[in-house]
Amino acid sequence: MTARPRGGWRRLTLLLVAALLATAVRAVAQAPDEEMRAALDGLGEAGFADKQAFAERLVASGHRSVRPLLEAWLDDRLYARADKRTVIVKAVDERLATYDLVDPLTLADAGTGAPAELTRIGTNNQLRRALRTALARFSFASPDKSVRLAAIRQMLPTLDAATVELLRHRATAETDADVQFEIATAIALAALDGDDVGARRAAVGTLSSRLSSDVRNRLAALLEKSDDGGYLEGDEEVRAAAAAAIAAIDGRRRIYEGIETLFFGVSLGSVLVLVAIGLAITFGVMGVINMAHGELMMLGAYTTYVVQTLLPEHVGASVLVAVPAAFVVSGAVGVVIERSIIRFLYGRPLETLLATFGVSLVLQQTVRSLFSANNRAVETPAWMSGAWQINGALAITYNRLFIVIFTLGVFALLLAVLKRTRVGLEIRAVSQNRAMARAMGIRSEWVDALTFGLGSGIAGVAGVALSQLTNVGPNLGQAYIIDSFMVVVFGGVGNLWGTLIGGMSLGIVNKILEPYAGAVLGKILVLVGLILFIQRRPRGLFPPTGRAAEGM
Amino acid sequence: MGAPLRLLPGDSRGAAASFLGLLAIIAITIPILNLAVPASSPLHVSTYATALIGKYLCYAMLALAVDLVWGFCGILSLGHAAFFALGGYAMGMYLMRQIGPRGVYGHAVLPDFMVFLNWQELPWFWYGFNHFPVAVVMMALVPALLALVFGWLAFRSRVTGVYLSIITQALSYALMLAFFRNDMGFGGNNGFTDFKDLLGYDLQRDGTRVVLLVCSAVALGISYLACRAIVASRAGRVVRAIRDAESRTRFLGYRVESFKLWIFVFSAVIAGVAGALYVPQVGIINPSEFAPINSIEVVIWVAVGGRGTLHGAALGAVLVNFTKTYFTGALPEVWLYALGTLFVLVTLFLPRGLMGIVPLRAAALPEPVEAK
Amino acid sequence: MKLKQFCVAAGLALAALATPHAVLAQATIKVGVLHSLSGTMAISETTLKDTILMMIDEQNKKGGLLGRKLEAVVVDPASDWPLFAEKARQLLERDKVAVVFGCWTSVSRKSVLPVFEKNNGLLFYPVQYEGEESSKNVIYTGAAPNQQAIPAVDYLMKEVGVQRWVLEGTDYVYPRTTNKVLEAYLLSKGVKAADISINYTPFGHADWQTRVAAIKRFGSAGRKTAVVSTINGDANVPFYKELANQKISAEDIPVVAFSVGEEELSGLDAKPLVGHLAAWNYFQSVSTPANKEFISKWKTYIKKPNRTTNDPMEAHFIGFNLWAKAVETAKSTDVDKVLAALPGLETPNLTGGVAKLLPNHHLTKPVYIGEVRADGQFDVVWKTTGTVPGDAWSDFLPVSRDTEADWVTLKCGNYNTKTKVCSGQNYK
Amino acid sequence: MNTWTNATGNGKATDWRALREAASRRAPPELAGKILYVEGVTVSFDGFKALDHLSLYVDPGELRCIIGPNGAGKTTMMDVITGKTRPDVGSVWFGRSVDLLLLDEPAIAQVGIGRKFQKPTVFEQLTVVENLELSLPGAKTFWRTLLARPTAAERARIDETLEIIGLTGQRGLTGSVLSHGQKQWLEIGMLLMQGPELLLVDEPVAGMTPQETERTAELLLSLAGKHSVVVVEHDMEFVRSIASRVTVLHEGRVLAEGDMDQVQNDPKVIEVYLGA
Repeated sequence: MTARPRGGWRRLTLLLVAALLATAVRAVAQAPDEEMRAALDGLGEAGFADKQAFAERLVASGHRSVRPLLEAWLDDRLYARADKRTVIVKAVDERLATYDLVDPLTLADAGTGAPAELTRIGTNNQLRRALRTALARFSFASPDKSVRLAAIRQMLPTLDAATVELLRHRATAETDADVQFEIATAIALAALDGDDVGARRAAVGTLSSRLSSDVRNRLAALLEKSDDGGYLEGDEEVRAAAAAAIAAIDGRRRIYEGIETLFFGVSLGSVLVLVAIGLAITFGVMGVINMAHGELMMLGAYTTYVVQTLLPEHVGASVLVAVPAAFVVSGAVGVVIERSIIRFLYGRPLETLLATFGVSLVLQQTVRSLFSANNRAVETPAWMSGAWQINGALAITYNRLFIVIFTLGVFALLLAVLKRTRVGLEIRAVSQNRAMARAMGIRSEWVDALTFGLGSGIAGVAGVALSQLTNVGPNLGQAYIIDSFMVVVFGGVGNLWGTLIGGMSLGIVNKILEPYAGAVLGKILVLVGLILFIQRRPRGLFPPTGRAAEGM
Repeated sequence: MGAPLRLLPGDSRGAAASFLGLLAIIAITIPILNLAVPASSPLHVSTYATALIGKYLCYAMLALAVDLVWGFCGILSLGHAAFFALGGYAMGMYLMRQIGPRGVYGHAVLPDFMVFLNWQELPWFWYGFNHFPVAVVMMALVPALLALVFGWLAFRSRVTGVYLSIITQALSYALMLAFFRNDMGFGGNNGFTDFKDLLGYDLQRDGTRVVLLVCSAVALGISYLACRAIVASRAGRVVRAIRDAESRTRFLGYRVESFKLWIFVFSAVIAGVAGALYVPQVGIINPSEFAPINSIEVVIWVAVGGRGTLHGAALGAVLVNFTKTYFTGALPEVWLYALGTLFVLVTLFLPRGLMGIVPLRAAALPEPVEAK
Repeated sequence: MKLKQFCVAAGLALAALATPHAVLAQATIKVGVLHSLSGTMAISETTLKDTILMMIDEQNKKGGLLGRKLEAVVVDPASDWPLFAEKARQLLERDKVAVVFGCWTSVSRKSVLPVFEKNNGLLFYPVQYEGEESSKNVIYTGAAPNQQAIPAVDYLMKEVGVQRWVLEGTDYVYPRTTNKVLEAYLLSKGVKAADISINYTPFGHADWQTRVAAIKRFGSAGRKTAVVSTINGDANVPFYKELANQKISAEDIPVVAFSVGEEELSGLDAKPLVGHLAAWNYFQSVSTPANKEFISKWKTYIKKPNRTTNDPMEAHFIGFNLWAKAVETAKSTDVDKVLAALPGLETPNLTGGVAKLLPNHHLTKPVYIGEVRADGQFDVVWKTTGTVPGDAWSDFLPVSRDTEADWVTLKCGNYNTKTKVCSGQNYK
Repeated sequence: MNTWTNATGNGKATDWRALREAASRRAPPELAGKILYVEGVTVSFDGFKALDHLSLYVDPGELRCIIGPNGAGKTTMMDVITGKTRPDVGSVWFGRSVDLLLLDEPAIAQVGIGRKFQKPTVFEQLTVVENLELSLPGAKTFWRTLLARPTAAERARIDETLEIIGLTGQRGLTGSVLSHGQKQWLEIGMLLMQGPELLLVDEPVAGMTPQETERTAELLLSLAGKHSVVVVEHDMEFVRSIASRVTVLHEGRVLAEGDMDQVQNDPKVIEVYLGA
């Protein structure tokens, strides 16, 4: 059976709906304000159960300030004053010396109060859920389509006759197809509880085209047996239709699950590509075994944090600003590393490992000294949070989606720089034949610094993306360094396309294996697969060809 | 006169003698200073120091193993910590079996973590580890087998350079993840700890620690001599030839992959034995020993000491670890700066490692050749 | 030959190791601090090092102990478990510290345990852990499973009406044990096995997409579902970020965590996590005079007004006060005398009530359930009426049901009440 | 000196003895009398044909020069003969009995084919003597080299070779300190130590002084007869000074073959060389 709110809520909703419907027709019957006020003023010291009881009474009263009061409560703007009076605070802002107060029942101004003298009237999950569900009913008529849709979806698991009545009422006025679709779902779900066999059959028919788990659970409940051994659903035809509908829903959900897994794989692959792509330059093109690559990413992530700290009001923009900033910071550090250390080590690739490992230790400790060993909080901008709900079974999270797009963008840009610009040409020339490039007048030293800076800068950019996914702390780099080397080597050293395809395929294989093998075994299998793959193709997915390959 | 034609600069007889002499001094004086000299005397060596030195000697053996494959054969293995850890686990399994009914739950056969995870009987791969000889064989055999299978696959397919380095790293990483799994039967993250005794001797006793130190010194000495003998043999010259010009060696008719394979396997055995000696001295073995970063650190010891000179690698290991011990105690807040800077400076100014300070007389000047 | 220089260097090194540390030890009482300041655990442990340094500072301002000043000996075991044992040996054998405050992970504690037992040292361990241990030389000031996990599950079951359970953990001993205890407990409360899903992920697991989707599916079966998280360390941030992105709100599927506190939350944007739960014995938001004073002292000491306090810090606070009290009672820093004085001692908690050291070397603790607030603090939504005594050996596990620890009368860390035998780690 | 037995008698011969026997049964009949038989070999890299139905036959004791512009396929041909590159189609036989396509590089070296690289490749960290020692025919397995000590005969042979290549005075130097010409010589010396029946010599006089070139020519000429020698070279003067027979390769095919004069007057050759 679908979970139901406790009895009180059900009755309460009935009352509420009755009241709401009534408002449309005649004047509101005002509940006695004094009684309400007494209950309200006790909230400051009430336990969660009492608070819930009060909320129920409030809603049942159909009082005209129900909605603003509940909204304020949900927003954590309901406070108790020192004199135990309950008030609404207009805006909570730590920087204000005094708060403007509003009376919760009359909604009239109630003077001001110092934050220190106000005690917040807290909520917990159950209370918030109840408040939200109660408020959802006010949203059915919202001019904003997405609000209406959200309200109906909020109601779906806890439908009752009154709500359905409200929805039926709403259905006639609703113009939007998506909202109508959800209303039809709700009405069909409600019809399953009815006595009319024909209506139940029709409802199952309607529901068989839905995807949401709420619908599926409700249909499955039709097939359950009650304690006395009989089916909960008496009609055999309805049961058969329900079974068929479940099979259809499950079949479609499986397809979407497959798509979801694929997306997970692509998004993990994008992260792998992103963390490897800078290394594909410093290691793949220049041959520097850059153990500090991870720390350069870490610097990018910290840059995001610093930019956010500088622009506290503009979280959305800060991430965008952080991208070039991180590129500059990590790129500059990269140039410094190249000029001060790496340039003395060309032709001794293994020794770059030693030196850059030293650099990585120093960088780690530097951020520990500057920012402490703790993680830093990087906020996710609104446009990157949440998920794009494609249908009842498939949602794609925005941050992952943006990272996939971002990765492809960075990749395309890098490819364009290397293939289409003069700098890119010089970078390729120096990496293929340093002596010849010098002979042709290319300042190879300058190009080396630039190349290393480019790779480091891209590592920094990757760090911005990682700051949206994982810890921003001194160990960030360590967590990704192994993966990034694997991707570059798997793809074929020196081949950017190899890095892209290598990273993506590792990500997808990993995610396809994970549901079956578990996260740990899945990863082990991927590693073993990688080892065996390298046996088959000792130079990676896209091996360097021709005589140039001999020197590697 | 079948004497070897010539040795690499660092492996001259004098250097070897000094190295072995130093080892002998450690193996003789530390026990005396620890056991016979009273704690109040300024000459007394504490058990803490004894344990530390014992640990350094095991690290030196590991460095020797890495240097043999990297310094002489040109195989940059970033997975040697795996062989070290496997040897350590073999020893750990023996030590766990020795605990017997003295475990927390008092089970006669099963180690505590198995009792706790409701294992009913000992998994098959634990059989025999209660016998010391079996354990000793496994300490060498398990790393050797892994090296054999892995090396056979990799060298046969001519995986070289960074590709080889990265798949050795992948191997070590995969093993780490596997050993972290509690379901594997190796104690998961906690690994093995709280060992009681080895061959009946209490591991916490000073005498046992001293014996372990001496064993480590002897094992290091033997490994050194064995490595030196290999390096000095014609096979050793072939191995160096492979490092310098692999395909030239092949066109001379040498099966390069088989040379690489045997050197790799031998090196894995040394690493395994080092790990086995390490575990009773530090008192714990857990999967983080497999961490790829550990293998990279070993490579760094070798590079700091001087790649391609056996005693250089060993001394590099001791030196870097001593520095680390000192800094983590004396400068706990900033030791990473110091160590990091040290690595950078060594790379920049001592390209041949600390052994590079030794004048390269042998390489620079003609030397009379004995083969007449 | 350069080798000679090496011999000299090596000799010097040996001498450095061998020379006993400056024999000024009489003047001060040395306190060892064994927390990782680098490596993966630095993120959690650095704060604890600072806490102890602050406590020592405070104590010295009050004139020290027994008329002697306290001196901290800080070492960095660098999140490396063998190094923990080595550093513990250094603290006990070379520096001859009177007491050590340290360790975070269980494996680090297991690594140092033989060292402390051999050298008869004294370790105060401040972190909630899996139990199943009681050493003569360790005082466990963090929570045992019955002081954190069981009350949390009780709350969810009774107050929230949770019927389906996801036990999500990192694959190591603490989650394995806790989940075992919880599974046994849930089954004993009539929860069906099919309604419990247990899953483990590796350390530092960063890609939670698949797992969170699976939790979502498990939770969409129509009955109230909750996640009991024993996810460790670095894996938490990506886990919570993914939860938020896949729109699993605390109102739908609440997550109760045992390793996520104020400090962890300060490292991520808490707004999307509002309502998720944590069970601890201390919350910074608990408003008592003692706590307010502690918080303001801490902020002054660390010179950062936005630094948070957390549960293991309170454990160190309690542990340090207990030790100081025991030293004063025993009039000595001798470990045996201090250990004899410790059981039965009481010291106030920061959140009210008193912490009493039990004969099993565990504490009595109040248990709080908090909901995450947008500012990264917790709203306490439930607490135990009194304090809960820490249980070294879980009553919900068949292997340890009959085991007891008592260092006062039985003088044993694992005494089997059925066979009347003292065995295990302190068996001689 | 019968190096054939020398190379196979001590080595790990059993592996390919069976192969050789099997092979000889399938050997083409027209092999009679040829030491090297390359027929219809095609090698392509990513669609580019480095060798295109190349055929080449070398008689025992012959000194053959191969010339051709860059990219003509000379080095690739060497790679195919020595087992480094596998052809797409074609057959390569050594003597009557050895199908080289069935063997890998060490095996091919052991049946008696020596190769000198275009870029002089000696073991830079080993001494001259050690370089030669490693080139000795005989046991080449790990376990046997582990215990091997140079015999008196072998030491004598090393000394003899040192004499021939004129490096007696440099015997204790490491390869890295030799001059370019000395390295070329050392590499030739290493070939001699191998005692192969067939020598493949890639650009032996590149970077040599005229005197060195002259001595190289003498040396190669002295080898012919005892060994078969295939020389790839750009230096026309040098080729003229040593070769009786010259093969011109172009775009992976044999463009012309004959003595130097014939080849030089061949209009196709003139077009390729002058037209290009």
